[in-house]
Amino acid sequence: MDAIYWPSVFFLIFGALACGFALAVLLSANIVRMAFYLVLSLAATSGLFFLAGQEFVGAMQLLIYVGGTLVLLIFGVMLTSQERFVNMKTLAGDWVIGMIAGGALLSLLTAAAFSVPEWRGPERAAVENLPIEPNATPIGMGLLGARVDQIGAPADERAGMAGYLFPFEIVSVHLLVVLIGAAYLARAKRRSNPLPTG
Amino acid sequence: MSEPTLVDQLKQKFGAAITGANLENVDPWIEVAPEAIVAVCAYLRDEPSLAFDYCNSVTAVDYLHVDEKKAAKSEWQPHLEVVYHLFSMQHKHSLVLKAMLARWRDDEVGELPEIDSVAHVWRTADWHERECYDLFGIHFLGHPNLRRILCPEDWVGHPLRKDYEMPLEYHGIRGR
Amino acid sequence: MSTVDDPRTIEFDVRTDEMLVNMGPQHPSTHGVLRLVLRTDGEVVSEVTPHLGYLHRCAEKIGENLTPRQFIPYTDRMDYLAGMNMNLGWALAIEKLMKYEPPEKGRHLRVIISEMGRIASHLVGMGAYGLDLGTFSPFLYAFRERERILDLFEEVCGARLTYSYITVGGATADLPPGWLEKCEAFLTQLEPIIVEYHTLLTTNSIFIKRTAAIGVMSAATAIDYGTSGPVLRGSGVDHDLRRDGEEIYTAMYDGYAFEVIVEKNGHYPKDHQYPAVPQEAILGDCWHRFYVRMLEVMQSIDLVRQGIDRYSRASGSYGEPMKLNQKLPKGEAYLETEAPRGQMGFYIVSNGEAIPWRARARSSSFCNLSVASELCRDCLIADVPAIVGSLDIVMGEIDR
Amino acid sequence: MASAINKLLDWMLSGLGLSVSADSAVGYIVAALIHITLIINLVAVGALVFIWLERKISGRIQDRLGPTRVGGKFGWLQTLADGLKLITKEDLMPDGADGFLFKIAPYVSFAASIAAFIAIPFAGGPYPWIAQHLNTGVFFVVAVLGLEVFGVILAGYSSASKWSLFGAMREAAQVVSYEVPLGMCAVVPVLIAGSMDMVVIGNQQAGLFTNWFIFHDPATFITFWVYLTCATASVNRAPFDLAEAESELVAGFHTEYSGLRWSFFFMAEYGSMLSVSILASVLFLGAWNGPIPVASMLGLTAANGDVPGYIGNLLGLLNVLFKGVVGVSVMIWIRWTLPRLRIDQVMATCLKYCTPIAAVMFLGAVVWQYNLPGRTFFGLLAAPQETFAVDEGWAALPTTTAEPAKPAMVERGAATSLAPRLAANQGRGN
Amino acid sequence: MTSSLLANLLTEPPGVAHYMTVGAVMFVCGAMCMATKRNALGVLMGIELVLNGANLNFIAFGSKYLDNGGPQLGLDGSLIALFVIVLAAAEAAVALAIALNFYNNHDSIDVDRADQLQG
Repeated sequence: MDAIYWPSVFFLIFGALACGFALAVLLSANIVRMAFYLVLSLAATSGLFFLAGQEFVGAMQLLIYVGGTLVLLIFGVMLTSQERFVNMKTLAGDWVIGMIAGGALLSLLTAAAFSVPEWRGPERAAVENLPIEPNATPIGMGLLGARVDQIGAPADERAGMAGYLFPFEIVSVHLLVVLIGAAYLARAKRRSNPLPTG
Repeated sequence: MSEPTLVDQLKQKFGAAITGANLENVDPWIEVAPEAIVAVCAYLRDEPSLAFDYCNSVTAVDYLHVDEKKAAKSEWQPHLEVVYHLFSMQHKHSLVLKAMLARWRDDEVGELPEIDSVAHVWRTADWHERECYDLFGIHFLGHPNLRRILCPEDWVGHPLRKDYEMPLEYHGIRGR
Repeated sequence: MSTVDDPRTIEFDVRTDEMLVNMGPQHPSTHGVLRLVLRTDGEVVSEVTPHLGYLHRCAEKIGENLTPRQFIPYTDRMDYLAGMNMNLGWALAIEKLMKYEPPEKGRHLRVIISEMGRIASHLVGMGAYGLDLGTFSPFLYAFRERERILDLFEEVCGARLTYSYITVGGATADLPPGWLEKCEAFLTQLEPIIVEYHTLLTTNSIFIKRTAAIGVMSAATAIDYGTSGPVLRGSGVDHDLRRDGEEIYTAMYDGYAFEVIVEKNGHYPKDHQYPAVPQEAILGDCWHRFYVRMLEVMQSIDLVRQGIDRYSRASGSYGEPMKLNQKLPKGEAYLETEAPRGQMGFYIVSNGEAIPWRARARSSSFCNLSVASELCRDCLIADVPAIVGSLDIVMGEIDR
Repeated sequence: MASAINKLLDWMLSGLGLSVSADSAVGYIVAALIHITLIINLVAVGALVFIWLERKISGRIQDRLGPTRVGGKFGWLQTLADGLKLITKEDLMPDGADGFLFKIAPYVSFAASIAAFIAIPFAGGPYPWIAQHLNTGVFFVVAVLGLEVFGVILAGYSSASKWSLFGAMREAAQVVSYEVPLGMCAVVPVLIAGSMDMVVIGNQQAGLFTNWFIFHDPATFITFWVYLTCATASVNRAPFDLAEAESELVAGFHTEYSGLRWSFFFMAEYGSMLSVSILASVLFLGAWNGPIPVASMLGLTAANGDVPGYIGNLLGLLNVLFKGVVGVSVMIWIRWTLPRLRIDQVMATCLKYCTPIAAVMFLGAVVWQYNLPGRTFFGLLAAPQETFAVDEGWAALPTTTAEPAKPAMVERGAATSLAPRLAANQGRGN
Repeated sequence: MTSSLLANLLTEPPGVAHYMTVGAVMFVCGAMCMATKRNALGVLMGIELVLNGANLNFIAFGSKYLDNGGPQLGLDGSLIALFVIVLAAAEAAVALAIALNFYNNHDSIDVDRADQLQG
């Protein structure tokens, strides 16, 4: 067995962390612990993004997803964490159904993943000496409409020189509208006498 | 404005309610019947020529000689006096009002004497009257929330009364 | 667009439930042992109820067992930051009862000492207020200056906090030789430092943001709640006992040129020399109360200077103290003096013996604090220390 | 760095007959370990020095001496004494507390503030002293700075006390909302340097201090001061330290902590203060280049040999650390002079002042850079060309509107209109 | 089969399949979390996990270090992942607003309480 291929060791570490904490989110009952495990799981996923060579997306995941969305989620947890909602046990029946469905889905997906021979992984020689060049700028230019990563590609293979300028604009306006709407929606309009909650 | 004219003005307005006055003292005072105290105070505050809008202090004095020898010689009967010190911001003159109360209501020991509260005439009287209630045991009728202000809530007795005995112990702390 | 047609729904931000929160008595920001119970709804304070009595020693009961001169040390411990002014108040009340007229030199000595006490007390008030708003350095600068005053007082009467120096009839001792020059030197070096305090706090934009238009008290409320001193003058009421007080107290100050520090139609006396009032500040807010105290320090410096040269020109005794067990005339007397925190009143009833029948102390901070619950309604939690700090209360005086 | 270590290991183990291949992974692991120990020491010793510095500076500001007797001349061992005290003090935990989260919160906060140092360069030039030469350096540091808020929230929630929850919520709201202007201000130097790589940004500020980005144009000058305000706020210092405002909430979220756990929060605070001020120096104040380029004048550049290059880098390191310490002492100085802001005023300054100003300055920098690409020092001097040429090698970007596979109407306009200007820019060396 | 899988994984570089398995595990955990949790915010966390599982696949297909001749997304993979992250933030904001509204009106965050539409 020749020398260990280190990047795959790191892949195992980050993968194990991501899956382990995802499972922990599933299994733990305390909502605050679930939130904390989710943070660790998404941070491990950002590590996987770095490993796959996407530095920009990894940093973006850390900044927006973990730093923004999950802080929002934790604020939601804090605002609604009355004593009776923190530890809510799920019924045993739901667990069994969930386990069966989940197991079936998981085995199906992994079987599919390993069915295609190309997906099993490149030869070590081909990958080992690939240069690690920065890819933040191609993403930036891609968002602005110039697909700089396809300059060398032959004419017919070039899938549309146009980048992602149009979707980029749509998403930014969409995000603005959604956030304003959510802020307005969150202004509670509480009935002076709450509905009979039984 | 000089005291005598003020006394006459009040007597002419309230008649019997003004029970007396002492003008020789360093601070001349006017005695008022306890029932009419609120009416007199409101009048004193609202009358433009008097305009006593500032109430310096509401306090009480306990007249009781504890040992019999002095009690025999004293020229006054045991009683409680509620003393109001008033001041006018516009005319810059001051006045002392007194109301005489029996030490205990219809002389049963333990029943607190009552007088109307002037807390709604001057807001500062609210706390002053609470202090009088706390230290002298005078019940102010109509007071927004009459409870002890300086002593602990569950303190027994009213310390500034002449016949007050320090409790033997309070929550395990030796008193005497 | 709240649902107007459906009145049953109440529109507000995030639903937070009421919380009873305790601030004090061991809270670092309240001055001494004051316990404030805040009913808060999220950040907004809906109601503040102060709880007093943690420092209650019932000094008034003790007053009924001691002769006037023996009671002097108890008056020191009421407003322990301005001991001299408390002694002066009690001494004057007894002298009013005895119709005693202190000699002219004693009068000037009392003006010098009481105004120096006012400077020391305002310095503490300014430093502690900076502490409430989160800045630590002004507190230490203020105490550095106060230390110099305490050294001067130590030379005069041997004590630094509980002086018992001014007593019935005059003072326990005359000013030591060379003291006036030291006092003059202290005043000259204090003036530029006060200008420095102005830049540090009064005109500091964050300080203005934290104090301007917060805890606004109208003149009517100020009078109705019986507030006095800088708190009253901060709301624009032109009332100072050193000018409008009783004859025996204003006699001390006659011949002294001074103006009452209060904002009349937008201007403070001689305010051209000091930083201007920022436009956010409304008359009667925390900023004005603080500004009045700072200007009063300058006023006191001027008064002490006048007192020094009148004292040096006056001749005769400094006022021998009254004999220890001198019989008090029958009758009663009530006198209020302008203490740094407000009008400190003493009411003495005597029936001819050496020991007074009743000795009542009317405390200024007691009435000033009663306004706190009115001012703190619907303010933010961070404003409560700012408002209570601006009232500059001392618990020793409130609880007596 | 890793290959050098492999050569070293190979030379050392050759005696024992073992050989280490040039690019074996052992070198990478050892290199990584060295980097991490250096960073942790930097933060730990930094915290040590800054606690002492804070006591001394606050002393000087308040007209007193600060520690003078502990351990020798200037009381410099004072922090060691504090550390020992904290270590020996008992680590209390309130009974209502959520044990696991309570224990882990300080370490989350400390890890976040250390992770920011991975992408920060301490010396530039061809062989930069940087733990992990990330292409998205600035972006990574800003992202990691945002993670510290988790430690605070967990500490506040798990201490089971009303006041610490207040403090934690306030601080979380403040740090999250100050991340927006902080990110915007950090983007302006990136825009001018043309790359997020902090080594490239640092190298572009070589030469006289006039090349520093703070003087690049009026927009960056104002952005620097907005950055400083937001950095002070996002690190919870000075006028913005609501969380541990003594006057209202006794000590904010770390009221219930004591002993070693409390010291971790303290070290995290000083660590992130240092990282924020070093980030400021790298982005605006010419990272490892002194006001006058002494290193290149003395020929201490990597061009002429390894040893001069090493000494040049050492000087660069001193520069960066000096600027970091200056940044931290400015924060300490501000803390001991200004009173504290209220929570709604802190939020107002963020949303009504910092963010709009940062956005306008960003626009100003874009317009300035577009019209005067190669200039520096408010456009008065020409920037040294060799530092500014960021060559991305797209000369071959198709300028003609060669028929792409299926051009939609809109995309064609966007693509073609941009391409010629890009090519033109390439010509002028921007 | 798994032991050989791990054995050659240590020496062979990870491929798209390995990323897909990690993505699948997160996806399944998320789906089950959405199914079983009674706390509305627990469901929200399940959604986040599902989105991250999908993101992993996009990145795996877009990365050239896992390319073994199979279908490749190239830059599109990471760009789509970016859009997913941004839109997940928007989605979380709206979901939280709804959850808060539900909490305020029904004074409970329990998902089983939301049975008004059952009629």
